[in-house]
Amino acid sequence: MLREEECITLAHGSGGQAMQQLIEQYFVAAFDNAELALMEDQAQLPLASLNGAGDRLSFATDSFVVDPLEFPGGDIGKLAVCGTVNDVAMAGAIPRYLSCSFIIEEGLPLATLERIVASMARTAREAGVQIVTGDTKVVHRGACDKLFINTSGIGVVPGDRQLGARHIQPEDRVIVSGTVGDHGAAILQARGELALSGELQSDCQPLNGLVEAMLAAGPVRALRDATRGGVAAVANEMASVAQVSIELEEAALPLHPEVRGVSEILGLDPLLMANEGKLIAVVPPQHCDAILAAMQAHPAGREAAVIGTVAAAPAGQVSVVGLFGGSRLLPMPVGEQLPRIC
Amino acid sequence: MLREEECITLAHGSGGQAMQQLIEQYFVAAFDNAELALMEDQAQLPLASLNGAGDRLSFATDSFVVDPLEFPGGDIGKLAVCGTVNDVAMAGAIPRYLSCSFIIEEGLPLATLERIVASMARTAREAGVQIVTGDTKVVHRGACDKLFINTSGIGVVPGDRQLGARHIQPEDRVIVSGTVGDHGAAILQARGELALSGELQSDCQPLNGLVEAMLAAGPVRALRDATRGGVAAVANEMASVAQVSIELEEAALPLHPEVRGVSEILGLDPLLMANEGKLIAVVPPQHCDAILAAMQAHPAGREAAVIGTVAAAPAGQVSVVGLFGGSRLLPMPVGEQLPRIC
Amino acid sequence: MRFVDEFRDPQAVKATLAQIHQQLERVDPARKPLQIMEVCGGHTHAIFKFALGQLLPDGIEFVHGPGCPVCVLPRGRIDDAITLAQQHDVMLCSYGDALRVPGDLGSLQDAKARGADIRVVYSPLDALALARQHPERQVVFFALGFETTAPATALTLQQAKREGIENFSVLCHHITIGPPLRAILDDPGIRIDGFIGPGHVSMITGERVYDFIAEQYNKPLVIAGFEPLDLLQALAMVVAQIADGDSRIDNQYRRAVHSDGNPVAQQAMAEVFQTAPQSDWRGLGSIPHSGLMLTEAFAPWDAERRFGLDRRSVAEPEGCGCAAVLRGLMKPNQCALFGTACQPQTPVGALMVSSEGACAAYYQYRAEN
Amino acid sequence: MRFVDEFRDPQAVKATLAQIHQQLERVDPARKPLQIMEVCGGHTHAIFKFALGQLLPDGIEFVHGPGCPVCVLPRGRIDDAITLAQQHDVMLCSYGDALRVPGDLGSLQDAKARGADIRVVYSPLDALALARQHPERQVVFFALGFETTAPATALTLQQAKREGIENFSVLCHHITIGPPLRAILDDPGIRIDGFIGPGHVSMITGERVYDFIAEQYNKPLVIAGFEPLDLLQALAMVVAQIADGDSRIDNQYRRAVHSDGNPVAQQAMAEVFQTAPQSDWRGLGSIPHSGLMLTEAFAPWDAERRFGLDRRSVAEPEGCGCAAVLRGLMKPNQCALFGTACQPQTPVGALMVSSEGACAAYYQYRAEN
Amino acid sequence: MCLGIPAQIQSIDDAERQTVTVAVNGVQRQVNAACIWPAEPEQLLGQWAVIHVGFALGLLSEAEAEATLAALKAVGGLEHELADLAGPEGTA
Amino acid sequence: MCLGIPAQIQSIDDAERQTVTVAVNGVQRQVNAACIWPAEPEQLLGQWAVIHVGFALGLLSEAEAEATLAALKAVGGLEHELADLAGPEGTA
Ligand code: SF4
Ligand code: SF4
Ligand SMILES: [Mg+2]
Ligand SMILES: [Mg+2]
Ligand SMILES: [Mg+2]
Ligand SMILES: [Mg+2]
Ligand SMILES: [Mg+2]
Ligand SMILES: [Mg+2]
Ligand SMILES: [Mg+2]
Ligand SMILES: [Mg+2]
Ligand SMILES: [Mg+2]
Ligand SMILES: [Mg+2]
Repeated sequence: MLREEECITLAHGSGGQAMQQLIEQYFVAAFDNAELALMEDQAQLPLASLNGAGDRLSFATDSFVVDPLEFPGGDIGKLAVCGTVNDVAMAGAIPRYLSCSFIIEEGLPLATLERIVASMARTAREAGVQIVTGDTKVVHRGACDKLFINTSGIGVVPGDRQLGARHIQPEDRVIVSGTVGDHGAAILQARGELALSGELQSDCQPLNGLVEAMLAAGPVRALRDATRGGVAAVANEMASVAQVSIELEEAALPLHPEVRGVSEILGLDPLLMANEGKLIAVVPPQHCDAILAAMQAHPAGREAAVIGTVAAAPAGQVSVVGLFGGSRLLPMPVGEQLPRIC
Repeated sequence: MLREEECITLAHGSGGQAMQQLIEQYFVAAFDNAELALMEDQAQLPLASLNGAGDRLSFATDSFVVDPLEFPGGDIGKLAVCGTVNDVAMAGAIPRYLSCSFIIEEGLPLATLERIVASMARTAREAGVQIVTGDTKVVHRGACDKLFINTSGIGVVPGDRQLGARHIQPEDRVIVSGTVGDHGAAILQARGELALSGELQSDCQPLNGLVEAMLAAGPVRALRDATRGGVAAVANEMASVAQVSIELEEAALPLHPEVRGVSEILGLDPLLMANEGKLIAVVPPQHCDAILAAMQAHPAGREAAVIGTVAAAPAGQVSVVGLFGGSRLLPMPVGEQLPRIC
Repeated sequence: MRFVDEFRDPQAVKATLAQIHQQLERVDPARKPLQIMEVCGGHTHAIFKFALGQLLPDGIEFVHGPGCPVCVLPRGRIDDAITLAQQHDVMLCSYGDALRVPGDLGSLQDAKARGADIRVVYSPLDALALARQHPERQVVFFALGFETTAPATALTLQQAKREGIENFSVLCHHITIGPPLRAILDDPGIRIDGFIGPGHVSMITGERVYDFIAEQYNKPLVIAGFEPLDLLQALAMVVAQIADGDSRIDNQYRRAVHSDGNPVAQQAMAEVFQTAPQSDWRGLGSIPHSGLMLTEAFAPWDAERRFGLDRRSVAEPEGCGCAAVLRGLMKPNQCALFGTACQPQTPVGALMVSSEGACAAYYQYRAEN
Repeated sequence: MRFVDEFRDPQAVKATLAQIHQQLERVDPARKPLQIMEVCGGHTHAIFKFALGQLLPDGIEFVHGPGCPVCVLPRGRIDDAITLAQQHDVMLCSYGDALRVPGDLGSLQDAKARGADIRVVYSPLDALALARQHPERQVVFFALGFETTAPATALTLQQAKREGIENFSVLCHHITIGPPLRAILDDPGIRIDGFIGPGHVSMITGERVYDFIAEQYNKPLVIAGFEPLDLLQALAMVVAQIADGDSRIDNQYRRAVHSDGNPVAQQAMAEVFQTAPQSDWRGLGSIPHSGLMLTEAFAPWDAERRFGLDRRSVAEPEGCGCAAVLRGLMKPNQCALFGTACQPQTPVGALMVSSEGACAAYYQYRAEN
Repeated sequence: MCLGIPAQIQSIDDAERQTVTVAVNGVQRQVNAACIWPAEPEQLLGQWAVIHVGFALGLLSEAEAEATLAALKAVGGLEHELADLAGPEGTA
Repeated sequence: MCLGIPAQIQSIDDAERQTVTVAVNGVQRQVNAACIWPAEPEQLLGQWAVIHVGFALGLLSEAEAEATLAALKAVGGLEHELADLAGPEGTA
């Protein structure tokens, strides 16, 4: 019995040599940009280039705690880049810079970390953002679940773009950019606890390219990526902020067959399941067709569909019209969805 | 036996109603600013006001995992605000905006969270920054150690300020802003595992005010807050980046008597112990007195002292001159310091 | 999905609704609106999910029955489970449905947040697997459900016994569907014209367990599947019987339900369970012979005996209208707590917990009410 | 700090250095440079920390002795501790010093990162407290150290026995200072002119354990405290003896060391420990009667017996120069691995682990060499 | 109550423990098939069963399903079809 | 080896377990004082002891410390002082 594969020890988080080497050999090498290479505790970013592109910053943060770390269609690193890029992009902003902060449980194999960092670097390139500053903490075994990643992001919003739920109007249309629930269902499968297996992949992807394509096709009132709480949470937040009613159509919802399978087996509602590469757009009715066409022409929006309409009242309420024309309320989700027997 | 005190459950992290209420009642209420109140997934910050103050952004991130969450002199929330404010300030930047991301273990008492959030709000006010966007994750019991906080920060650097370890020159002076090792020693005591007790307080405090006072008194080459790895890590990073030699003087080091007590009992070196409200400044020799005087006139720098000098060679090396004139190397720390018997 | 999508065809739905209208016209107007109890929470759920209530003629009203095991779970039983988890340091496993049900000591989810080791499983076999994986721990499966779910517990216990897994036991709260129906029919305040019978319970029990309804109480019952067309077709069949003055046990769900039920499952249940003298039901009180307990042969796997558990019996919370709603005496939104003190996020009664609970369904789907 | 700062007075340091010079002048030039072995790692540490080597005349050289328990810890013993933690699922407690020492199976810190339950304690009493707190776990204290540390283990074991704490045991690697000194003195390749004796060991043992050095090997030894003035004064005393042709056991550290040592500690050790026939030393091989094992009365608390541990005996890694450095035959920086393969971050030999190890000290304080 | 899902049996996994793998829309799970175990386990392959909490509780009859659907399609004034279906003498 | 720290005894905590609280520069810890336990525990108050791994292993003698310091201060050519100190007949 000899030493097993190399892994993270507390030394890698102690602020000393081991940490410096980890940062240099893994992070600086993979993320590869001049600011990060300076190894200061912060990055300096010229305002001039931001001024050229818009008049506001968009600033977002998210921590990622997904289990398992790697799953079909992605990993926590890809998720961490996409998640913040998407939150920034939902303002109509052009994402530019990310920070990246790791909390690592001692014992994490270095090979796992290396794969995840490579995946972050690849996704950042794909999304056109730079990871310019970071942080690493290592905690005792049992003090975190393998690896958590926080990313925060800065983008710049062109002056003519004013997006936000508060701009939503009656008669607007609600568009989803593709099948819903893929990430949530893929994670349930990947976790293995429920012993389900299949081919399902997480939809984890950056959406800033899609947003640019949409904004080129027409004006958009509001965008939200439908992450935790799924479409139900986003629609309720929008209805609540804008004080409008949103009516979704069950039959219009794009659904991957396996997501339906997982939902049926466990008694879950795909409208409440998480997505990591899908957005909900609310657009003026006269621009709906053009924007939908632009979405369907983009790789990240091929299965985009109009799934609902905005009405003035009852304010703050979301409902779903069923197959046979009756409608039910879709309230803000309560707690996490648990597998049901009844 | 009735229900114990209210605590965080997984529902608070599920993207649904419970989470919305948590955010509204705790975070939005305490951090109290218009951007956060919009409840979008990102904040929008006008570039105009940043342009007025400088020509670069400073962007920093840190995750905080301290145990215990509350300790003499601070708590994880105060630490999270100070840590990122200080990293931003070390660029000579004026810190403006923070993001704030919580990873919470299910079961954390809501009262604890409330105290910590209030402490963050108070510290942010003291430091003159706004917490404009955030994120909340709740993980299963055992998947994190009570509470982790990430903050990322944006500041603006006035055009005439160019700070960085690469600007350090031979003959420059090294200043520390006060007693070293207070935070590390206070945490060791607070943790209770080593059964030490005393009156020691963490030095946790925002340093941006001190930095402004220093920069008003004279030019500064480089600043670093001496957090993990302590003075030893910062001095080594600086010597390595600037390819100079740094010589510190043991006798000049400001040391709280209890920090010395803890260090002696456990066989630790205060030069390697963490600080959370102390900076190391490297300044040109001719401005040293003025800057030191300005520091000592500021509440955060009353015990500031010149502790070393920069020389051209041997490049990348830090040494400490002992009591009797002999000198020893102070290498980059290796791993975390452990209590010793020999 | 095979066996699902075919039973959602909108054309056929229209035709079947027309059929219901026709049958209803044959019914004596003095009897209307007809009160039809769908026994099973799965049916309640489907009625709301597909907004079937909005499609039905005024002359028919659904009364939501006691057939959701989570909704009839008494508060004391939740407390028993929490006590096991907290005081006896066991790994307590149960179905996701059970986690948010409030007892006097809070819910299992609250107990988990306070540190108890509580796991959600999809199957009792998953709990048994946890016992195999953690031989140093006591693993207790909190078993609940009607005859559909009881065979799974029985087969799992047989496997535990065969393999000699000693750190596994069951906190048994299985119940049977006949006794509460009889209790409801015996209640003089209640008027029910017919029943939609539970499809999956019947798959195990067969049809004969309902004979007393037709024979002693002269009410029709039609066993139904869970898709919209199943329900509507069964409803048409019930109304046709009422119009004809019949009271038979019919089976609309023939693709799954054999008239004799499932003999293997019945055999396993007979070996593992015996009828308990009394069982508590939320809203219905204590009903004799309405629940199952382990036989002597399985006593070593009985968590109550293993841990010397004293069953808690606790009163319903003040103002709680579950008892009246479960008997069909009150609509959920007539409960004083509905939508105020009692909401899905802070349920007072169990009917607000499960999405099959009448109150949760009313709350979630209140657009139509 | 009382009893510390007084012994760092720069004026007195200067005067004592002058004193050493004077004494040294009286020594026969053919014998210079004198080789003085500081036995104790604590002295090695102080010599480097205060850069005393830089202050001394050329005619004196320090040879760093075997008195750092971590430095002489054999690789196999680390493997034994790892085996206990990994294969017997115990909670293994030890001093922080032990965590980074490499064995064949890696270090305890590596094992911890891979999932073993390894805790750093400040005192063996803290390990006993963990055993009280976790009655369901086996808690093993990995005891190491010379006579200074052994009484702490002995008193802790007496307390465990008194309180009947059965889930506590000790993996004992206590060693004694006399035998390795004799082994070094017996080595024909070694020339040492005098010794600085270990202050804290002597506080327990008293002075008489060193008599054989003066009587059989005709070398002077002066027991010294750990502050710069203590060391320099003791050095002056050693050089004075050499100049005078004397060989006595002297005591510079009278404020702490009584000539008879500490009788309570000696009594506790006598009750709990007996001399082991053989013990392994890193760099010095196996030395008879150089270590301690538990007496029969404490056999139930002996982790080796409790877990049926087979001691591992493993060879030193290739190229490792620890043996030669420990005998004073080689300076650390003459080892082929020094500063390349062997660094504080990736120690090959134990002398690179503890900050008292000669190699770590050379590496850390290399400015002066 | 009693979420029961139609799933198709894809493989016989362990004849002793009577486990099979079933699939719902491409999602697979191993379930216990004791309640539907025939003399020749291979007969199960391709058949559909109702799955509940990890157990296959009953087989689904395609013939009965088709009969039910046929009756549904025939409705629209054809009252006798309903009566046919409702008779106590089923083919189940 | 054997990090031993001078600490002052501040209180007698448990006469049966022979524990006392000591302080080093204001930092306190409870230690076992079995090795220095006198007939009258109160005699320990205010005394200084060498602390090692949670045990007080020996008392520090102020008189001896002063003698040593006096000898150190006297050096500077006064060879006899050294010889005085080195004699086998100590006062310890
Ligand atoms: S609203 Fe709540 S308390 Fe009232 S009947 Fe429904 S579940 Fe029971
Ligand atoms: S350099 Fe390493 S291997 Fe060589 S003697 Fe020193 S500790 Fe041993
Ligand atoms: Mg965000
Ligand atoms: Mg997000
Ligand atoms: Mg978002
Ligand atoms: Mg950092
Ligand atoms: Mg873990
Ligand atoms: Mg930072
Ligand atoms: Mg920082
Ligand atoms: Mg910093
Ligand atoms: Mg977020
Ligand atoms: Mg924890």
